[in-house]
Amino acid sequence: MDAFVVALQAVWSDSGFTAFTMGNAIMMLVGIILLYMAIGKGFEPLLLTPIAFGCILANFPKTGFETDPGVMQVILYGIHHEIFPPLIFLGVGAMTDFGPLIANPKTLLLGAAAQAGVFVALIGAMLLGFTVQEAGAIGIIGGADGPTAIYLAVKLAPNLLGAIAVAAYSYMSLVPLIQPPIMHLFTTKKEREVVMEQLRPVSKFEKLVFPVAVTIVVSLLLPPVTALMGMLMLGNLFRESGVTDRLSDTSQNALINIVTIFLATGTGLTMKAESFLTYQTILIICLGLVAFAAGTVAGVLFGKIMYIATGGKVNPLIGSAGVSAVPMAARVSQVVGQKANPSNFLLMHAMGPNVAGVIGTAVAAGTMLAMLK
Amino acid sequence: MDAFVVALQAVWSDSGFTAFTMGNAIMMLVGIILLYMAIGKGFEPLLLTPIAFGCILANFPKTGFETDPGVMQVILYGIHHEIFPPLIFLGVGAMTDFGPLIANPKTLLLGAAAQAGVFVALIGAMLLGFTVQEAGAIGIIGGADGPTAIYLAVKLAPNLLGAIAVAAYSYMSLVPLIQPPIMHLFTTKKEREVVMEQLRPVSKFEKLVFPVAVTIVVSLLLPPVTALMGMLMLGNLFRESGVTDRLSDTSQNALINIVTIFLATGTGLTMKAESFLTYQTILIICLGLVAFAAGTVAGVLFGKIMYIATGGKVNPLIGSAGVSAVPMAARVSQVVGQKANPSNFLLMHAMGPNVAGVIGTAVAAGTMLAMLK
Amino acid sequence: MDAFVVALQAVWSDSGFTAFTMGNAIMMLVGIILLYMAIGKGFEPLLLTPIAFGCILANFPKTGFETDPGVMQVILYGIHHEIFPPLIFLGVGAMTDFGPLIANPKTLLLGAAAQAGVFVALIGAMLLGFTVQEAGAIGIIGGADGPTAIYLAVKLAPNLLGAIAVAAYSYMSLVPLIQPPIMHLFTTKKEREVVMEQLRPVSKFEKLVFPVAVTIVVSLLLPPVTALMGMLMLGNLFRESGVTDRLSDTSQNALINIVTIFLATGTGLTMKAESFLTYQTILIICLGLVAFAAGTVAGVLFGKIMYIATGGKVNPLIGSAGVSAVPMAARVSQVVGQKANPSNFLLMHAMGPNVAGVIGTAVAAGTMLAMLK
Amino acid sequence: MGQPITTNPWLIALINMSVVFGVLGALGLVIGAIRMIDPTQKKTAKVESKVEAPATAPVAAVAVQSNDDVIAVIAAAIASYGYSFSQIACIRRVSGGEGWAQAARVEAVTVRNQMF
Amino acid sequence: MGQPITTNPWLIALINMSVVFGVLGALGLVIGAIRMIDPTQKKTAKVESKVEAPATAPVAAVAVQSNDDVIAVIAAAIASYGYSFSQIACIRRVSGGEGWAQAARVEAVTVRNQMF
Amino acid sequence: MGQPITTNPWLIALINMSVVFGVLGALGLVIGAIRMIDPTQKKTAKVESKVEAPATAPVAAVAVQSNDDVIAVIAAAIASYGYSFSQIACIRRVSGGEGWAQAARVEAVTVRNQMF
Ligand code: NA
Ligand code: NA
Ligand code: NA
Repeated sequence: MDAFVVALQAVWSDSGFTAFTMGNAIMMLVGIILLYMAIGKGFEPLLLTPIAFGCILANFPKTGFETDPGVMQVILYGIHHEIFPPLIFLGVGAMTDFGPLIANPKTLLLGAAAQAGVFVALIGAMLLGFTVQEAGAIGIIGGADGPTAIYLAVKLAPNLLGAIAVAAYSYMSLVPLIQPPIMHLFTTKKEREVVMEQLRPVSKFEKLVFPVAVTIVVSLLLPPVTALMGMLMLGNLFRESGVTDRLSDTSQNALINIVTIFLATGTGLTMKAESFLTYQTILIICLGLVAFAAGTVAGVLFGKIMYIATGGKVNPLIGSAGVSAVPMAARVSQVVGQKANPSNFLLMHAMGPNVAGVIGTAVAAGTMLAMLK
Repeated sequence: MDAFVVALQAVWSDSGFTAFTMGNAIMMLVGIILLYMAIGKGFEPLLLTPIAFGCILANFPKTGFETDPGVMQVILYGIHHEIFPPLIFLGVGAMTDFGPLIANPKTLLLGAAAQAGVFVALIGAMLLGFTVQEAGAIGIIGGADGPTAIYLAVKLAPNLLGAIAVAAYSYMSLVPLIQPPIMHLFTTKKEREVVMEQLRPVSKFEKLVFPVAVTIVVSLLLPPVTALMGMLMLGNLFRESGVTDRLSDTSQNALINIVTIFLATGTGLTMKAESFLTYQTILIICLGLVAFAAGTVAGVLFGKIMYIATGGKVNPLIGSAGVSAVPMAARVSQVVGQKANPSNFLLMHAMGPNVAGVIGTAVAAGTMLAMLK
Repeated sequence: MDAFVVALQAVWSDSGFTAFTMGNAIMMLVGIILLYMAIGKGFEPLLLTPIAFGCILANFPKTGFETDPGVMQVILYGIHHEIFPPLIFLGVGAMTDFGPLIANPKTLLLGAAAQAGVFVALIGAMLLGFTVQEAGAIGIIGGADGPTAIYLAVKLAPNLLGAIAVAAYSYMSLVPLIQPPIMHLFTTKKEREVVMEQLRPVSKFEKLVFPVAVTIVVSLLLPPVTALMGMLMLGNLFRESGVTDRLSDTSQNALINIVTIFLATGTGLTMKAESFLTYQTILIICLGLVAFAAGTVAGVLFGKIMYIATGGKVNPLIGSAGVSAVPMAARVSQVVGQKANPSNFLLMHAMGPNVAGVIGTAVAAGTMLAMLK
Repeated sequence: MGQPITTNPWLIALINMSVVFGVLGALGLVIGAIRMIDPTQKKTAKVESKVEAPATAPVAAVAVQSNDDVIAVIAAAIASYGYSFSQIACIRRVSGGEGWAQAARVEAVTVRNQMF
Repeated sequence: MGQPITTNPWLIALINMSVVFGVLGALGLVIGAIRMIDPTQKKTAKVESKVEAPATAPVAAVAVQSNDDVIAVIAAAIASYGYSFSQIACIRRVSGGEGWAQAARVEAVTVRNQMF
Repeated sequence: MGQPITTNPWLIALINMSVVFGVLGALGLVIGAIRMIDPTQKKTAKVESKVEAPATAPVAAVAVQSNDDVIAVIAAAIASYGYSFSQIACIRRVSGGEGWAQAARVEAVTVRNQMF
């Protein structure tokens, strides 16, 4: 009987309970709250569900995920070496129609303007005492592009990965709440009522040359984001070629789903209490909101400039779509525009700045990598 | 002409024929017999077909699978570092409905009781001279859960992996032959005729909280099985959330199929003549049968206890389903029950102990890892 | 303002423009031409599209694909360690019906005869100054089997991988242009008009034993191609077993598509200007054409021998299908045969030598590895 | 870790069975606790029992009189509802007034494919 | 690399915004250039405008009078054409003679799933 | 290994062709052996020739009189059997009494997709 008790005690002392900290408990609560947001509230559930579950898993003591070989170490390797974001972008490229952007290339400037949010957050972060690399990684939250944010965070500030990913995906799903008041504040009813001209049809030739040309221009100028832009545009080429449907289908289904499970679970695995439960995390959450708002403001204001410059042909509401968050931000433009004028259909026009914002954020990330790394 | 003969001889001497042993020949015969069982007899063909083919491949001399880089070395890496079983469990979780277990949590005890087979085999193995680690790995065959058996075998006794995997999957597919006589032996006709009450409906809330709660309880107590239980429950969360269908679909189709090919082929690759053709293998095959039978007996006997304790409301036949072997063991309960009483539908009631057995086996594996490693 | 200019110059000097060479520009043009061939002309688009895009990506300076960890390094690892070709063959095996070959095993000899192209190119390459290993890798282009060509090139002459892969896939898609004139030149109208006897039905037993038997014979004799032949035949077993449809489906869809993306993009990534823009590449392109033509000639001539030996029962046109290039070469036999005699249906008869050519090329590759490595 | 805590097989078995019963028993309590805190429980109990049964009914339980022709007709009708035949566990005669209750009991087992 | 070029946040922001506007502006010029060299442009402009509009029409634009019953009927009709409801952006009243033009404008957004 | 056995290209070619013919010839013998030991061969030969031909018949061989309308009707009929058009190799006139024989000969080639 003695032996039984001794052995049972040994099992207990090897259990996670003995090393469990209050921080672990809080992080599990964070994970459960994120699960509630993802499943109960529908906030980016495909990403936040595995992130939240990974966060819970990360906070069990003595699992050896980081030290022992195993599936979790393989996933963490993929996280720490930016293997997953380019593969996500392969699928995203296969899902993206750049037609509206090609039809109206001026909307590229709206996608550029909305990146201002990135740098407002960067400046704010440095003023709050973050290092320049950390500030760059935090700023990219304003780009509203999950894979790019994770890609940059891993390269510049891996210690902040969890907070940055959670902030980015949370605010991306909050776009329908964050943007409309800002859009109302900075536009007049007359501007919101503007009905835009129908987009011209885009030829298959243009859709085929576009991804190749963008890859060449961006990759030559900013080598650090070649993997990201290259995969995005390779996926788009699979989509548009018309002869590689097998590869396009797999890119936007089996492959992106598998990689999403690994990327998101792995991101959650980085959210250990000791690195996440800091004052910095709260600052990052706040700076992320600032970044989103500033990006929206900048997009709308640049939309107003285009409204004036074109003599009222451009509805400034499509500017807010420049923050990316594809396709939610474009839908917000559509909804706000239709509320002002029921016969107003901005969706396709807003898709232009929306996908331009993806490229813009990748360019911003590339520039920061060139300057800061 | 001389040069021709010399060169031809050189090709011959580099061929596998010169190093081919009687053991290799026997193992190929074993592989062919396993193929016949898998394809001709339908014994777990999804696993045994690639295991058998891997066994044949492993016994060609001079392939360099273990020493030269290549796809086989990648697969073997995944085997030797337990990368595949948790990914299999991700898909299994996405396929599993824990509803019947949640509706009738008492059946958890049946899933616990059936683990007795694990320890009967463990005791037997130690009496037969196996080390304590080997005995633990052999015992887990009685858990009737392939991925858990492979996970534990790799950690405790990698040299026995092939024999343990083959025994586990073979007996799992033999459940419809092994269990019915035992079930008849230990139950009376009156007990077998018991019609159980309809299960209560289970709310979505319960189905969502269950995987998270189980993960927390089991992982805190038994850190060594966190990867296994975590992935099982993450997959189940994908299934039940209602907002992550993409991830659930991929987990239970493309991902689990790819990983199954690698896991099973890789398991076969470990079945080299020198490690498989031993006296131990025969003992393991015998001990596996003992483990299955003992688990069934324990499950049925505990079912009888519940029959008595509930005043005849529980049909003891559902106890045998506690060995896992999802869903065959539950179907056996259904079939045997319906033979005794044609209006008896035990299937859903037997699913409770059946899925409980999966958790029970993982817990048993975790305890053994905590104690023996 | 000064600081601004200085920093901007720093960004510029870190860009790819400063290190961009004329060679890089030419290779991008090569990539664009390959894209045009793939998408505009439909030449093996599933392979040539990602190869071409990878070629473009490889020629951006300073991307660090080969030195920094990341997705491209993972892909290149898979290329340099022959991980992808066997997985492609797993899917190919699941897509291949060996029935026509089993029904008429004499066509195996046509699949053997067509390998003559491999050795004509090998001899030519050595006469032109290539090393014996390089000549072997170049010769295999004549095998008209992409994965085998890549497998052998990586093992014998990794520096020539890009040129060999491009030549192999280009000529494979040019088979309908290359073969018909040769087939007309070496056959009489009377021979082309031969209507062949209907193939006997093949039993499931034969289809199941065939892949196992071929694996054993080939792998024992030529251990270096066990990974390739084993995976091909494992995939075929998944297809024919009737009880592993899940694995067969995944092998020929999700898995092969994912691996194709990696294999082809990775092959393109090896096409850097410094290794591709050489006099050797031009020689390889020429030798590849010679190899294809010689293989076709040898196949047709051996067909004529069989025509004579069988007293006119074999149509020599099916001999050209022995070069592989499944199923294009078989279709060419069908089309040329039907032009000579509208009631002539050679397709199924030509599938025999066609799939035999796949095995023949793998055997040739294995022999070269045994002799040259 | 490294060293086994004990090598006595009987002790290992005893401790293990204790842990297994302990943990699975604890999970039983957890399930009870989940049910108690379930904010949706009240309405669920009523709504689901009304809604779910009819939902599964047309698939699982269809009144048949052991007549092959009738089964064929039903099969066609069910197929037109979008169910593949593999999803149908059985078609059987429904006696008396306990139709829905039995329907739920026979509920097609989609629980886990036959894989592991 | 290794060393940051500068750590002045204002300078970083300024340079970055310059680069972003510069690159995206350059891409705008590239798009214009692609259009100019497009050998298919002439015929495309005519053919597509005629062909594509009717193709999308039955999905996107159906005359409705703000009547739920009618919407249900239309939904069923559309479904029978093989379109899933998620592909339908909206069903709305079409006024006047500009039907096709508007139809193209509302074009169902299949652009990227709601994933990232 | 390490060292090439020979660097004489003619010798390499000769040995290789010998091995290729040798191995593929051996495989031919193996196929013959498989057929000889095939326990299912006897009945197969009879049953399959009766069963398989009709099975493929409705797809591959349908009597047509080079009439587009008739082809359309047939296409619809075939489609209703659940075959996609890509699975149909050809629709052609069947002359004389050798219908089934030819049907088997034209058998839709599902052999390997057009991938590698
Ligand atoms: Na953005
Ligand atoms: Na079990
Ligand atoms: Na070949």
